[in-house]
Amino acid sequence: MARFLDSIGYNGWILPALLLIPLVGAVIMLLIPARVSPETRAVETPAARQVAFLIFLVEFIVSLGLWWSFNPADTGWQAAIDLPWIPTWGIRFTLGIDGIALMMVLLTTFLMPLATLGSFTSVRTKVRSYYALLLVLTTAMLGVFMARDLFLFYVMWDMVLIPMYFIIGIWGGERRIYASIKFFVYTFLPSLLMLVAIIYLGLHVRTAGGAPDFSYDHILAAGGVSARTALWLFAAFFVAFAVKVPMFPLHTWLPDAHVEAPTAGSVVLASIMLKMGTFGFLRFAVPLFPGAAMNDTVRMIILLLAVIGIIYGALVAMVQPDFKKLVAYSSVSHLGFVMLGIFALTLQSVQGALMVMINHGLSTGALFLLVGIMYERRHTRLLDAYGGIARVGPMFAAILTFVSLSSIGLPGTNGFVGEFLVLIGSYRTYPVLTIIATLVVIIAAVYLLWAIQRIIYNPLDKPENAHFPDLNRRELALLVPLIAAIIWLGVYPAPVLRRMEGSAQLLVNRVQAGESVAIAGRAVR
Amino acid sequence: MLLQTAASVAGHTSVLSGTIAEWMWLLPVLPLVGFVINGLLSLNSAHFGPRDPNTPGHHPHSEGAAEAPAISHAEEAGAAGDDHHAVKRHRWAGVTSIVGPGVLILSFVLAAMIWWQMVQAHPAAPFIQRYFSWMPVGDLQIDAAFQLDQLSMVMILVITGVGALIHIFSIGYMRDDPGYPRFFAYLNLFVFFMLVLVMGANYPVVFVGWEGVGLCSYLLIGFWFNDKANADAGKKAFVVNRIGDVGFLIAMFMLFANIGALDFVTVNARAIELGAGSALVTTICLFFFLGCTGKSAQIPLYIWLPDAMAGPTPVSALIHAATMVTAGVYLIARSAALFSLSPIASLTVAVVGAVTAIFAATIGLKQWDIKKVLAYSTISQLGYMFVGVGVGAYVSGMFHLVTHAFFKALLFLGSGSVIHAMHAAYHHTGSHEDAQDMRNMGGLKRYLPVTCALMWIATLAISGIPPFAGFFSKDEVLGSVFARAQGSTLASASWLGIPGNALLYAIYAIGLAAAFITAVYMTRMMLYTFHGPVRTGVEEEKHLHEAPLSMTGPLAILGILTVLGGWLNLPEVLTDLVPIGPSESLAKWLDPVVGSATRQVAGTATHVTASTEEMLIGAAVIIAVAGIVLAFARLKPETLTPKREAVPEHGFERIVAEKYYVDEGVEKGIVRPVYAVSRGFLWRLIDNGLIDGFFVNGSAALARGFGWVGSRIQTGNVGIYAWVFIAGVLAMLGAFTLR
Amino acid sequence: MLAESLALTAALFIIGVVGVLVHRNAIIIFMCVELMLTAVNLTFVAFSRYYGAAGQVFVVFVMTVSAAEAAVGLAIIIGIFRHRQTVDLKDINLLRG
Amino acid sequence: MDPHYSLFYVFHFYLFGVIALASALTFVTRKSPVAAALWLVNTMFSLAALFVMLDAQFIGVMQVLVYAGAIMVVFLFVVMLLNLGDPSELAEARGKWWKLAAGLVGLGLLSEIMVILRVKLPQQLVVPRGFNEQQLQKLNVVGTIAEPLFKDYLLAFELTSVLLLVAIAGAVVLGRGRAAGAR
Repeated sequence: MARFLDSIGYNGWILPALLLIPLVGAVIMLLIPARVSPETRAVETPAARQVAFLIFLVEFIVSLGLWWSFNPADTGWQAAIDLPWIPTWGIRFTLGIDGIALMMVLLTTFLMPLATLGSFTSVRTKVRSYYALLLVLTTAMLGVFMARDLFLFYVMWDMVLIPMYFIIGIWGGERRIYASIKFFVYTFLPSLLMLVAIIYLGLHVRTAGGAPDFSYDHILAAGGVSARTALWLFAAFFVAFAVKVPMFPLHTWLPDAHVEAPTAGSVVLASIMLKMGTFGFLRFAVPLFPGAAMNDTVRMIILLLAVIGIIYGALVAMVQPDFKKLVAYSSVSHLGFVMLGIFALTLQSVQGALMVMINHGLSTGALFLLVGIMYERRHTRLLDAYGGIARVGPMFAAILTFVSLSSIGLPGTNGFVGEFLVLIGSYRTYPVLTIIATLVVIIAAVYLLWAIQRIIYNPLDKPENAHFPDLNRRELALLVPLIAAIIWLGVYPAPVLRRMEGSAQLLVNRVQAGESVAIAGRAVR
Repeated sequence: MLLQTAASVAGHTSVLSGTIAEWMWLLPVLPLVGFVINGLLSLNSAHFGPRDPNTPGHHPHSEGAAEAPAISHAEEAGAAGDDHHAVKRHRWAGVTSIVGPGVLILSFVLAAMIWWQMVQAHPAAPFIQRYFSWMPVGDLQIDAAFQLDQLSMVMILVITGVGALIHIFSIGYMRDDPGYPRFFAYLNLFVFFMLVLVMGANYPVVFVGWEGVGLCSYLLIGFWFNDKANADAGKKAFVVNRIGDVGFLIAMFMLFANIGALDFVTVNARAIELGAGSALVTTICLFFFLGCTGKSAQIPLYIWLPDAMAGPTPVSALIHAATMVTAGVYLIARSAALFSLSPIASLTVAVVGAVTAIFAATIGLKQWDIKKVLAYSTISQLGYMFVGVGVGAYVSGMFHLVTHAFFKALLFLGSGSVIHAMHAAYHHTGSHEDAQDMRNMGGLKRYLPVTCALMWIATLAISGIPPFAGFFSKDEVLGSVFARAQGSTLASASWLGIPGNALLYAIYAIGLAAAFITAVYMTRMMLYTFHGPVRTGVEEEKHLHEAPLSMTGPLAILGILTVLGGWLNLPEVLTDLVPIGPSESLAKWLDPVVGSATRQVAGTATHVTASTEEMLIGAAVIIAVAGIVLAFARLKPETLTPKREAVPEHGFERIVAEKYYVDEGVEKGIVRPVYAVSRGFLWRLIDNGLIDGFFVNGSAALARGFGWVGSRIQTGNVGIYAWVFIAGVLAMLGAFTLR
Repeated sequence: MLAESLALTAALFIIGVVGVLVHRNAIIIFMCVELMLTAVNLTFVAFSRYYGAAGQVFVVFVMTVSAAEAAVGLAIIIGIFRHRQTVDLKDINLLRG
Repeated sequence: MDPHYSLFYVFHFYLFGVIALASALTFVTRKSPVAAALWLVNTMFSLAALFVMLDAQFIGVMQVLVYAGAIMVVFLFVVMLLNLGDPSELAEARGKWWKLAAGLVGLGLLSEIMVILRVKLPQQLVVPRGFNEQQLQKLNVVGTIAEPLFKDYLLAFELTSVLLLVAIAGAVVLGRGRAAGAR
């Protein structure tokens, strides 16, 4: 396989291709002819969704090659490209992936077709623009994971907001306007702070020609900002990423955005966009300012927030009457694990954090798809409106149960691997916090089991549930890949772990080294 | 790294390599295959129950509602969403009846063959097979590996053997249930996870099984989910188990942080590095024990087991009596190397076991639901096992585990056939009486002679009447407690300031007392169920009948095992008197695994002298007989009234009957407050009120205010704009000029 | 002649500005704008003597743009007049939010 | 800076400058659009003359054609079209104080710019050494502009043409007024 990929120079063109395909796809979407149906006067574009699905499928298949072409032994950038973009400001169009980005990219390309398939029947208006936006969104998210130039990263980072803003605002639920504006402002303001920090770094590190230099590697190599400045810059990055993660107490945009967004929107939001935040920490905030990030006070504060988020999210999720909101709050809890893993900074915890990122993408994505399926059938997300569904929809019940179990980290599913690694790694550096965080295992069981009990168990006492249709072929086709992935990552995660290990190890070493340097510097001053 | 070396050593030099033992992976895989097949069959909604939830509830009960716990709210169960008219065999029932039990029988046969191999080979080291690397992260190397040694072999035989019998029993018992394939799917899945649990070569793999069996118990307790109570019971079981699992997890974290490995070979080899009697090893052991209390229903986490009786009776027999609940005992025996290093932890285990034993026994005295009686007796017997492993007599604990698996499975299946009969009777007459309440039974021995006889055997066994299995194992446990009271590391240790030897004597006394109470309430159960007048009702009485062979067959086999189980580990003192068989065979068998740990704990505590031992045995027997006699003397089945006109107890009796109000306490003291705080404080106040209301929307309102002020300035008159514009230019140029 | 040209430019430009400020007649204001543009052209031309012909090129562009602007602007004025029967800026405050 | 200008040249330069200023002043002070337009044309003409004197003959021609010719004519057309020619029709211009303020602002701006011209310019404006003012004349008049226009600024040029096109279209659409609005 690898030989074949080399023969076609795969690594040379794959990343730009991945960014380009969706954009081209978006144009294609808009070119699809529409006809106004005589009776309903509604604009109909029958082929649109199939075309979109096809484009996403192509994207996925093309991206799949990365799995083999990626060389785990090489901790540097892979499939890298470097083109001038705005030379006078030293901004370059540089792409590249490491083990971490690889998994994020694959996760994205894997989930997008499913998200598309999931909104086949739920999205009926402005179909073409909907999928076009999804495609643009994909490009932006992939760009975030691939960017090696801070400015390019920033552009992609904010480019993500725009399509999502429209997706929530146009195809969302009742309070979509409120939710979309809240989402946009909430996440956009901090990213402006990040822009300031990025510009500072760019001007701080100049090219030979004296132009500012936004190249990640150069900035990383240069370092040399004073401890105080580093603290401020880190703060700027931190806020931007922490909102996206979202960390307690910056999480309140999430429930609204999730609940109002259409199914695909929620899936993308939870499965991929939240990871952009944690990815930002792994790629930028922590390695660029190890001194600041690992400063005992800062670190302790962040870890405390993470642990609070873990417990808090779970407890609040427990009392949600709305299933989608419940899942949203559970995301807060899960992402807390990621933050704990990143800042505990042992190889196991970081690897675990990465696994949790992937797992949360799969499990929560599947959960949101299931919520969407429920909503399409009954037009409510309130748990109390259901009950006894298992009797009429056994397949739905089985899959919902399975996905929930993976979400609460039952061993044998992917959820366990991530949480276990995070906790076992964090215990080495922060035993007490880890023990507290471990308690969420109980609460998670409470909230999800209680939820699924109210949905699929209990008496089938509501007439409207009696004719709850079981999953159809499309929905099965949509969920089975996710389930396969969940089992695979739960039983045999070794290949994934091996691909990420190099980068994780590099990160840990780099930060520990940088930290010691910073400390030494402090001592000197 | 360590694991691989250890594995290669143990694996390649093992006498078992190259033998049929290489096929041990097939043991769990067979049930897994069964699960997949039955699971797929069960995904056929046409046979999942009625599509119309408004089925009028006047149908007679199906199995489903009838076995709901606290059947007092039969009306709800009967009201809506109930499998009434769906009482028809599942389309694929035939296939399931073959696949479900078939895989179990196959893997039992395989297990037996492997066992025979081991008997021949006498492997000194565990036989480890690494299949693939599960979680390789830096110095954390966790492999998907199975380990086969004498300890796991015993468990495997019990699980597959008893499991196979119970599967066969279920064919008859669940025959008419619309969820037939689903039932067998869950059952097979359970056996799979249970085998993973006992075969895992490192703690994480064991944990997979550990939580897996919890999941299956959750699914099976909630098997008849139409009744909310059942679903609740399942959830309760899972959550309480999870509390224990937290302990298990933390213990693993500590082990890894301090030893750097989680596989048994390495841990056992390097446990000593933790320091004998050190606080660290004690903490680790206590966290492990927390896990055990959850899984094995010990104080304080026993509360889920009685509710778990909501599941079908075969489930209660297999999961909640024979196998899953004994996982805790297995784990401690497996971690003997650790526990033997910490007298304090060991004593804690013993104390908790003893207290649980007597506590549950007293509750058992006043229960009317036949399955609840058995549930509490299970908890109490598990207490005995923990006393055994707690005092470092790991063999005795395992021994009681095995015999208990026999007679308790027998008791449960027996009660199952009773309920089956009762139920069929009520079914015919369409009565809504409680088919599990002993006050509605009585005099059943006329109609269920076989069941009655077999259950009497089991009762004698559990009460500790020789020569039945229970007698030997229970006596072994108590004897070893007594023996450890002198010269063992435990005796010299002090537990919360109490000297160890005093504590051990106390535990022994408690054990005897519990044995007495056990004899009483078991006899009570038998009397009320099978003797005295029939309280079932005149009409129903006509329809009482003995269960079919598919159910009585397994009962009979279990009965034989119950009689002969004691031969597994005859005490020397007996074999010296009458040479009826090899002595201490189980002890010899398990010696490679737990021998060193046992000696480590026992220290200089030698086996008590023959005379003392005979005295102990005598005492135990007298106690048991006294209990039975007392029960016969005091309890008058004739005076009993059926449930409907029964008067509630009062005073202390009521407290006991209400299980000391523990559940209510937990509900009011923990569950409700947590919910209240989460909803009222965290969600409404902090999340919606403070963060969202004040900060987020507050800032938005602020911005809107400024915007309003600004909008007043915008007159829309271009002239004005021009002026402002020019003024700006003027100012800027001015600044530029003055610079 | 550079300094003189610049001075003249400044003067003309300021006159244009003052005109914009003083007048309310949209058309006259437009003319003022044209005046300002032309004044700037003078600067371009003056400089182009010292720095090459590029300046003159820009004059060409400025003219084009101003022509376009005049066309559109006047069209707008006509539109407004159609609606409001006036070109008095005082009465035209569509910009008001 | 430029010593060797003939008096003749300087005289005419100033002459046209003064004319431009004067007519510009009269232009702003007119109330009637027609009058204003005509005075503006006057200014344009004199500016054209200045262009020519500054060796930008082509621009001078353009100035006459485009501004004085085309644009101002369009203005007059509009004025006639809406027949706003009569000042009485239009509301009275701004009040006295208003004008005064405008004048002051104008003076302020002017003074500032002058200061800049006097003080800042000499320092910041570096005239290339040994620059020969006549070198522009070596090239032919049109070539001087054509060369950069169609070489360096080709794209910009094309874009302006597009811009013009759009402007025309826009003007037409807007000009068609209500008829267009209805559709």
